[in-house]
Amino acid sequence: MSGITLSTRRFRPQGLLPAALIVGAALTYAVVSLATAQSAQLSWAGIAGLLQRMVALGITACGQTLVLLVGSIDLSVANLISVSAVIAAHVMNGRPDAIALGIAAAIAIGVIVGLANGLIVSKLKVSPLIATLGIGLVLQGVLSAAYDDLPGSVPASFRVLAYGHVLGIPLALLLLAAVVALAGFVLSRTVIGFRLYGVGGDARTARLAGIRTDRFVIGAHIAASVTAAVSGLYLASWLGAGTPWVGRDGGYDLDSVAVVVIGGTLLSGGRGGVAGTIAGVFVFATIDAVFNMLQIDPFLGQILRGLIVISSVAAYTFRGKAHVA
Amino acid sequence: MKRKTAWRLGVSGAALMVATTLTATAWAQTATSDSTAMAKEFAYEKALMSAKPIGPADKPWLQSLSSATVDTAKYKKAPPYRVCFSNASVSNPWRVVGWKVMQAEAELHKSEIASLSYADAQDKDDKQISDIRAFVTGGKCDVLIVSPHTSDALTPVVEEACKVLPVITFDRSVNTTCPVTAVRTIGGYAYGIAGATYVVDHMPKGGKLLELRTAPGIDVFETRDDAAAKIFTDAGIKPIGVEYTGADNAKTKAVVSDYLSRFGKIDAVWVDFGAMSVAVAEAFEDAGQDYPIITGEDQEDYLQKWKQEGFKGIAPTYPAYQWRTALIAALDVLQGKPVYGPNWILPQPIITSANLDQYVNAKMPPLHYAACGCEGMPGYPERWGGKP
Amino acid sequence: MTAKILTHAVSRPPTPRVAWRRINPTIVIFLVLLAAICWISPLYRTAPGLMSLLQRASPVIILSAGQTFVLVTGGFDLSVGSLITLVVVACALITGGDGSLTWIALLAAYGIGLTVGLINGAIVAWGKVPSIITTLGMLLSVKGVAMLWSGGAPEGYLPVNLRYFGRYVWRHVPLIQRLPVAVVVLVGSLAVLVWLFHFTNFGRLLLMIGDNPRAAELSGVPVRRQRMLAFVISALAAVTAGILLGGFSGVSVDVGTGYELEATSAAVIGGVVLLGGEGSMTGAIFGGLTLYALFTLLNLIGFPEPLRVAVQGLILVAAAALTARRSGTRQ
Amino acid sequence: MPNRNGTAAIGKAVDGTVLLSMQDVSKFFGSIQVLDTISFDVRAGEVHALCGENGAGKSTLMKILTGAFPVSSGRILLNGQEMRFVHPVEARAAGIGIIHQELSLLPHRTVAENILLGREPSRGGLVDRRRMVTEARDALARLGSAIPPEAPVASLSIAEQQVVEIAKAIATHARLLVFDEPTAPLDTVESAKLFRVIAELRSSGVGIVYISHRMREVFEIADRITVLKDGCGMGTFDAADATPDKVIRLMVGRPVSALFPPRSATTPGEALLTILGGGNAALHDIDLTLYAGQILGVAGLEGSGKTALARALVGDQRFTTGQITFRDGRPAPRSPREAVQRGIAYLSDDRKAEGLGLRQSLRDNASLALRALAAGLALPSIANRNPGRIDALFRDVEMRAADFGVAVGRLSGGNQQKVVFARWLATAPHLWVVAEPTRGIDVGAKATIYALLRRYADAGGAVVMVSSDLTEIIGASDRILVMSGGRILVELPAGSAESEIMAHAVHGPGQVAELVA
Repeated sequence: MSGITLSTRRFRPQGLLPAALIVGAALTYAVVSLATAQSAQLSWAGIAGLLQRMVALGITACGQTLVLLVGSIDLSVANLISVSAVIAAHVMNGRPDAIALGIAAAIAIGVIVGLANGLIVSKLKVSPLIATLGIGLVLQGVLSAAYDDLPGSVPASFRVLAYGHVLGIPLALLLLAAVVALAGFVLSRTVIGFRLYGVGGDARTARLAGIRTDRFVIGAHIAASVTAAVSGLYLASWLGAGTPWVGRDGGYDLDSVAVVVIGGTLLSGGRGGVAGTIAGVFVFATIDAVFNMLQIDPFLGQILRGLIVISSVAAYTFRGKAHVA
Repeated sequence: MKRKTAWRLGVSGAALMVATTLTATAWAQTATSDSTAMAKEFAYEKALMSAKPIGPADKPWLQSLSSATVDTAKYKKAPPYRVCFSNASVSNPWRVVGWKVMQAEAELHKSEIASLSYADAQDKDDKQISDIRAFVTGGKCDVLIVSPHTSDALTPVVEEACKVLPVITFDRSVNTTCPVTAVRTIGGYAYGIAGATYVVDHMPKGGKLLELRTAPGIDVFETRDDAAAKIFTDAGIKPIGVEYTGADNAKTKAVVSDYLSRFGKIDAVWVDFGAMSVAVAEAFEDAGQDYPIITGEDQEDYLQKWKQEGFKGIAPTYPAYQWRTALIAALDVLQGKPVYGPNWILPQPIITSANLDQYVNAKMPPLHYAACGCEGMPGYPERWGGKP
Repeated sequence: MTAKILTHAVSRPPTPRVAWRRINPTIVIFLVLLAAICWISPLYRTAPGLMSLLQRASPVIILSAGQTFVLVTGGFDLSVGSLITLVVVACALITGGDGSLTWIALLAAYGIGLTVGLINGAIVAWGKVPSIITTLGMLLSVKGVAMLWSGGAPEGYLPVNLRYFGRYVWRHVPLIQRLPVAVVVLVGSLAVLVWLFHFTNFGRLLLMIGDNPRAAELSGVPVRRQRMLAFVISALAAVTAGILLGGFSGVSVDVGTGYELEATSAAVIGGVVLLGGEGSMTGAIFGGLTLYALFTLLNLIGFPEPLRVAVQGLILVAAAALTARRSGTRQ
Repeated sequence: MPNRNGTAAIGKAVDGTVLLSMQDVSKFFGSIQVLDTISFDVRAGEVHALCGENGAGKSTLMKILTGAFPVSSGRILLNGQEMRFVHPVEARAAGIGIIHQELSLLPHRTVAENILLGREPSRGGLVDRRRMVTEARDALARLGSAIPPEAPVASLSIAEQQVVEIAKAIATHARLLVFDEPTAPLDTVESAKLFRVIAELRSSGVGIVYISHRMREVFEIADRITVLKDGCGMGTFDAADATPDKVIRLMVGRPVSALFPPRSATTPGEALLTILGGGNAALHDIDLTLYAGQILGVAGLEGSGKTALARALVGDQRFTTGQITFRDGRPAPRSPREAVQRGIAYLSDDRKAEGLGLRQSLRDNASLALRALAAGLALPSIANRNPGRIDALFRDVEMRAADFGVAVGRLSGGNQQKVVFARWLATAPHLWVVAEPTRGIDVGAKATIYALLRRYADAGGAVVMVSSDLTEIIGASDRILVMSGGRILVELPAGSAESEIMAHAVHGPGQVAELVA
């Protein structure tokens, strides 16, 4: 009986969505650069420039993917990025010998914030939206209070991270690739990844299967905060110093959620992955580049950006039958 | 049992956060700011305030307070020019006015300018870096104008760009001398000095001063406040409060109202950003009190209110005409003309009750900046939203 | 031997303890904060002082009450902050400071609100895009429209009679001496919202939609239409808040920024459960009051400004944790 | 102390030896006693049925057994060793598996990922996918199923998902399996399949606890039966020595025949609805006439189209072809809302997902349809805040809750279903489509609901009752339709035999003989 029914059933081609997004965005980019006679943007330097637009958001979004998959959300990443960048720059303070210490300090803050987020969400049962929003406000407040006293800049040798090349490939892209690969590997190959999907898909089921769901929620939050910290380190490297507004002005909180959802990960968790997320980040980077090439009025660009976010998600939700709130 | 554990965990989590916070803050206190550098810049800007600018008196955007020039013969090219402009953002009215000034300036040079390509970084440092890189790799620019969002952040990419084409910065600058010139005005200290000196001179002895600030940690506001704080301290004035309002009118009014309720009377309000001055005035109106001294900026709503109500005011400016200067400098460079540099220091007019009428213009919209140098430009006043 | 449980009996009979539990703790928190404010500042011990507090809190309260309509259906409305900006900018542009055009500007403002609400609602209800994404997109787009329309800086003041609603105070009112018009608008708006939420079928059904939309649909509830109307109400509340805010503080391009999260925070502090199914107007209103009282208190005691944001964050988390503990559900 | 090596300990058990023994187990919640010195044992290789009304203590007993609740007093011996589980994981590690009434599967994950969730075969933290698929396939094969392990669970039918759920339990190599109402979502053929699986497990030495309300099933597969009532043990019998009537009498104190009210002698009323050649994606060539005053039973297997017919009648999954004419000349409703407005009520087969707002009060849930009717785009109507009418309906449905303002989620299944009935009674529909009206509820509530339906029909209403419970179809219907493959196969008169119904449902007498035997 099962055999017959299954043969007629379609398996949903989840894997095609990221590819379609990337191809679509890449084509748009190519067509626009040719149409506006800016074929230089199709050179390796142009493409590397396009890809570098992805790095900060991409790294953050990888962590956001994990949190969304586990059924949570992290809105504190933007402020955490600022904190990480400022702390790293302050600790390094131009000294190459303090680079390791600076990195360690930023990552440590990431772990602490992630732990706090995770504990509040899993143990105090606070809605993750509120929990991370609240923690984000705490970070923002503490940072602006302390920033005056946190001067510093990163040493030139640390800026290699953002400006260096290996075999013609920007180091930053390798960093992004590494984070993506790590997250993708964990999700698709390891026991941790499999169980993460379980926790996000249905926490009760996961608990009945003997999975300590709280640990996964906390773990995912720590992962998200650490990626945000890494993103902050990258920005400190790229910008030479940290500023308390770098994360918020960058809009990394809501943008990271948007790209993950555009990439096909369910807001409610349990389905999705980093491939889609990276596709979503690529779409965002392409929007910026294409709007520049087309000389779109910045305000009109803002309107279009909003509509693109909505319509790219609507493209695969509107056929659904279930209720969405 | 379980719930207890949960709470204990939560509480210890919160405690951990607080502890981290306190440690971070305490640790931060130990850092010292470099006060000698500040004193030097303060003195420098103070001196510039009384210096006489070179150049046509009726065209302040062509004036300079430093006579040094840069030879630009090596950049000389035949017109028309392709000008590229990487802008930090147009997220506040001053930048909007300025961007329109630059576009109008471009119209004045129609024959020389083939294109003015624009990239808006939306206040994101990393986007601005990418934007500049895209301009450089795109190879469609003869000159690059940059209005950096953050000085440190943009330095490396501007250095990259310098290797390929002439670069002009304005508003904020970058920490490198590679741009052909950096268009700037005297600076934040001068702004702070002007307003604070006026307050010191006109406030009754022992009067109550409230300082309103926009947000901590932003260079331009920090320098304005540093200068003002120094003037106030030297005059023995201790403000009754220093409050951050985020330049939000509603919050400004609320803060001022609360201070009025606590102190009964306030004699002067110093602001580090003129956008909130009118809200300050309104708070006094709503409380039924007389206006105190209210410092401001060259934003029309403040100038109009000042003229209308006749309170004691002063408006140091951060002139928006520097947006024209940047483009003029860019064209000069491509024509091989020497330009003021490496710093083109523009004068920074101060509006007082004596010259207020020169600037105030009821036909201009409230968020217009009077020191735009745009009165004779094509499309004035409609381009800036004014009534003909 | 002790009592056996009855198969059919509901576990808990009503006791005084239950009645006590039903009192919204936000009211208590608000009263404590208010007492602290009064203790510190003599001004707030007088009726005019309290009225001015209420005047300033009006926009947030109206906003959080309006947003609660969306929150209880399980949605979010992040577009309200941008909508406020658009409303203020639109009023300035339409009137250009000319008071005779005020009524047109008001009509246009509510028309804009209606449109934004309908778009939000239609995309969520029929496009099935999660509202957090929809309204995030609208946050960008609506702000973009405001900026594009005004060219980045609105070309005009708000006329005096438009600012009347947010700014004017009637003096010499018996009993309370001073009565801000904004407070009258607040009371009027809340009367409408409370009536809609608690006393109409529409309002009662919103909670059911938030709890189980499918059950509501099969029982004949026009779920999509109701969901859309919730967004419309939130948007219209935002327009009202925008008129008050613009009236209170005048034209600027970032008026309203950040209010979306403030309104959501206020509702959460008032015990409205995110993802729907639970919440009340009392909670939303006192949540807004509590949030504003907190700001005022911190202002009064001269708490370092940057850290106030941090305190707001802690309060938010604490309030949500408290609600979660009380209701036993996730908040 | 829990014994983490329980599996090994149980492994020594041979057929007939006592695997599990619960001795004088009592459980208090606060001062309320819900279990009173119950003794219960399970032998290796037997099916031990646990019967009792909802609230009798079955679930509590099983929760204690599987470690979800601690005992208040008494002992649990597993293979002679005393166990005290504090977490379901420990019970599972000790070889006790449970198949819950509500499926606990991840729809977006594959069958294999679900079966081995939490026990993924791995080396150094890396999942060994090949071994995972093999193990899943083995577990499924033990159940005689060929469901591909790589298929996403969302693509499976409910019955297939049930199989996956069981595979999940047996893949732990459990020696003791608890089935909690496993046939609730299954039709008769699938149930028969499940019984074969259970029989297989029994013969391999697994001890099985089988919880069900359905006497037919219990007597079909159980070796021993224990009856609980109000937290007390009413006795344990060999199935051979007991009769369904005896068991039901112990459970509720009345015989099975009393469940169904007598049919009225009156002739059917006028035709309410005529369908000619109705069809959609799931239905074909439906010809059907409904009469006022009648209960029409619709029987069929899972996927036979019986639920699709119910949904089409209420406009949830519309008819796309055919001529559908109501008494007033109007066509079929195009949405549930239109159906409700036209006096057509629908009681879904999935109470939790489609019936109730569990956090809302009894009154709010019961007024749902009334309010929906009043909720138009016009000026918002004043909510019905006079609880008198709703409370009167609660009395009609014999609701025995102390406080009608309490959240519905805190009620038993039977009481929850009564709330849904009250909701529809309030709208006074003339056609009532009920799907699985008594699924998962206790015998007392069942009787109430059958009586309600009969009273409603006698008052001139028409009922379409879609059900997988043949006892119910036979006992409550005036006419019986049998569906298969989206088509109506045959109409049978009231009181037809189960065997006859099944014969049609499965398309051929050969299979019927096997199934009904």
